[in-house]
Amino acid sequence: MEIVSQVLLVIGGLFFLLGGLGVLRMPDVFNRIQAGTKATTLGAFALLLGIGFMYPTWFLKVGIIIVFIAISNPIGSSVLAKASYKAQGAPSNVVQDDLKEFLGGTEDVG
Amino acid sequence: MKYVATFLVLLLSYLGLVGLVGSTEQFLQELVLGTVVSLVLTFILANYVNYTIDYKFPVRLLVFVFAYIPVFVWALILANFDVARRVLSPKIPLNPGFVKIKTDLEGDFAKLTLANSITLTPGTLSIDVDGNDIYVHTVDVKGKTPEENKKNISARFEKLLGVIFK
Amino acid sequence: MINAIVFGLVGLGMLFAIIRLIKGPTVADRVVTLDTFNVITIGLISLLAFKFENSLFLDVALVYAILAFMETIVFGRYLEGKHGDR
Amino acid sequence: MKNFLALLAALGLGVLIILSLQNNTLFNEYGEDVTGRDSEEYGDREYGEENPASGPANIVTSIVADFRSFDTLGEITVLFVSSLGVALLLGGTKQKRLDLGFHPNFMLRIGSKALFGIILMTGVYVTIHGHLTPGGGFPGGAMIASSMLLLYLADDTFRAKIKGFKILESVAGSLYVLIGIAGLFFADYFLENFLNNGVVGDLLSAGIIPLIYVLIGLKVGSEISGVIDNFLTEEVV
Repeated sequence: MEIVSQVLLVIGGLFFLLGGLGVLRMPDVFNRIQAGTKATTLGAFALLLGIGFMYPTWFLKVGIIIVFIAISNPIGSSVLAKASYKAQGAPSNVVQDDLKEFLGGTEDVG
Repeated sequence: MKYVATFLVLLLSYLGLVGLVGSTEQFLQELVLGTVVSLVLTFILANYVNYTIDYKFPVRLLVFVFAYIPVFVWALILANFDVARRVLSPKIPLNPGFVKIKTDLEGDFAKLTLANSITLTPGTLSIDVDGNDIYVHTVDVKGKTPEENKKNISARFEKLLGVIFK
Repeated sequence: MINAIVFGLVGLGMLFAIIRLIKGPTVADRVVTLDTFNVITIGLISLLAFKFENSLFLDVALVYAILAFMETIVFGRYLEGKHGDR
Repeated sequence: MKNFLALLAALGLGVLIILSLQNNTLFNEYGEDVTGRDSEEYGDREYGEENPASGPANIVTSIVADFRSFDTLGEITVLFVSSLGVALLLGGTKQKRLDLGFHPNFMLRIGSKALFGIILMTGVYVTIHGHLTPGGGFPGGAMIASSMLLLYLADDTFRAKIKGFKILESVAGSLYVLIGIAGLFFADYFLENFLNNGVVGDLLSAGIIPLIYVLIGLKVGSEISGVIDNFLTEEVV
């Protein structure tokens, strides 16, 4: 049990590191949202599960936090993505833009 | 029926927050208090939040836990290795775009679950849902039309979610 | 030992996020990074629960998660509104 | 150069703080342990023990809601006055939701309903367990208000029944004062504890403190919700 929990903790830490690195290295906002959301969600799952395996009586509370993060993280990133699209439009290197017809084009506001 | 659903959601979140620490007597006190609080809040809130539930709910929950979650977690792990591959390669390989996906799912919570799953799977990020269209930012554009994209991105989730949320 | 490794990894992740937070050319970049940073902080608080063997830190982590989510939503809506009726 | 000096000053201050927390003779000639100087009498409470003189398992709560309960009454009065000021400036008689001109996206609209239960119950839990865990009425009330804020932000047409909040707020405030007066009758002083202290760590322990914290939570939650409502509505001209 202890081994499982420690392995999960290290995995969680690694994915948090990956999330930070992804936010730092990706070239535009949407890719940063993608890297940050995916990596930190899995990192939080692994880390919290590791804690839950170490102390089984905490499992319910850990479960509530996991459920909350699983629902809230994608919603938050979708709100941010829509807001960034409205604020600065599509980045210059997109190959296809179906969102333009839905949200309307963006004139340059600077 | 909506009162039962709201009550269950509130009571379960209260019990989850309390957790399993403490003696049996303490747990019983918490259970009584949680029931009272949830009952009061249920009558105030049931009209604001439309949770629904029906007699087939336990079956759906089982399908959700044992069929959907493994698929989802596997996709999440793959997504993270995808992110890792992109982040760690010296020149980041990108072919980004905003695409539209058609979905056949009815019901708001089904579409929400699908959109959340799309965000957490490899290379995609759902931005908005409009009727039966989901707008998605993808790192690697493969197909042109909504149907092709559906096959690439969301088909495996839709099959399962169609069973869970009728 | 295991604590040191995990704390180090999480701390490095926070450090990278902070660099982007300072560098980020636009407001949107900073808000996005803050969202990531918040989830890393939730992990850090949960790690404190692990280290001090005290489940009360998990309450703190949950409350922090909720407030961070609200902050993301408020900032997102603000960014949307800043650029008018599009 | 200026930046470098500022960085140096900040680092120096940090080193001084860290040094001052160690057991050394640099600042403290007897080399005493300065980190452990809380009041032993109230700091060392064991779970499952008979409660000492007064107060709950959480020492901060016992100070805020018992020893200095009168100050807390003043604090919630300050909050009440500020919400009254906001209502006076921005509130009107016939109000509708402010038209922001942009709409929340689908995921937020539906997801807020799924998350609302968890957020609200966390607020209630933090409020009720104020005497056992860190937290209490003020953070719990803020969580309840933030669940309301989520509904306001996620739905363009949503408005809470603000009249109910006003009633709740005044009832909670009056009950606080009534509990204080009951303390005058059953014990010796205003707001003195007149209930059984119980066992440390139980849900029903610490005398009147849970009651007071629940009232504070209700009052803070409804007041901040009222402020949010005032900011997100406008008068019909």
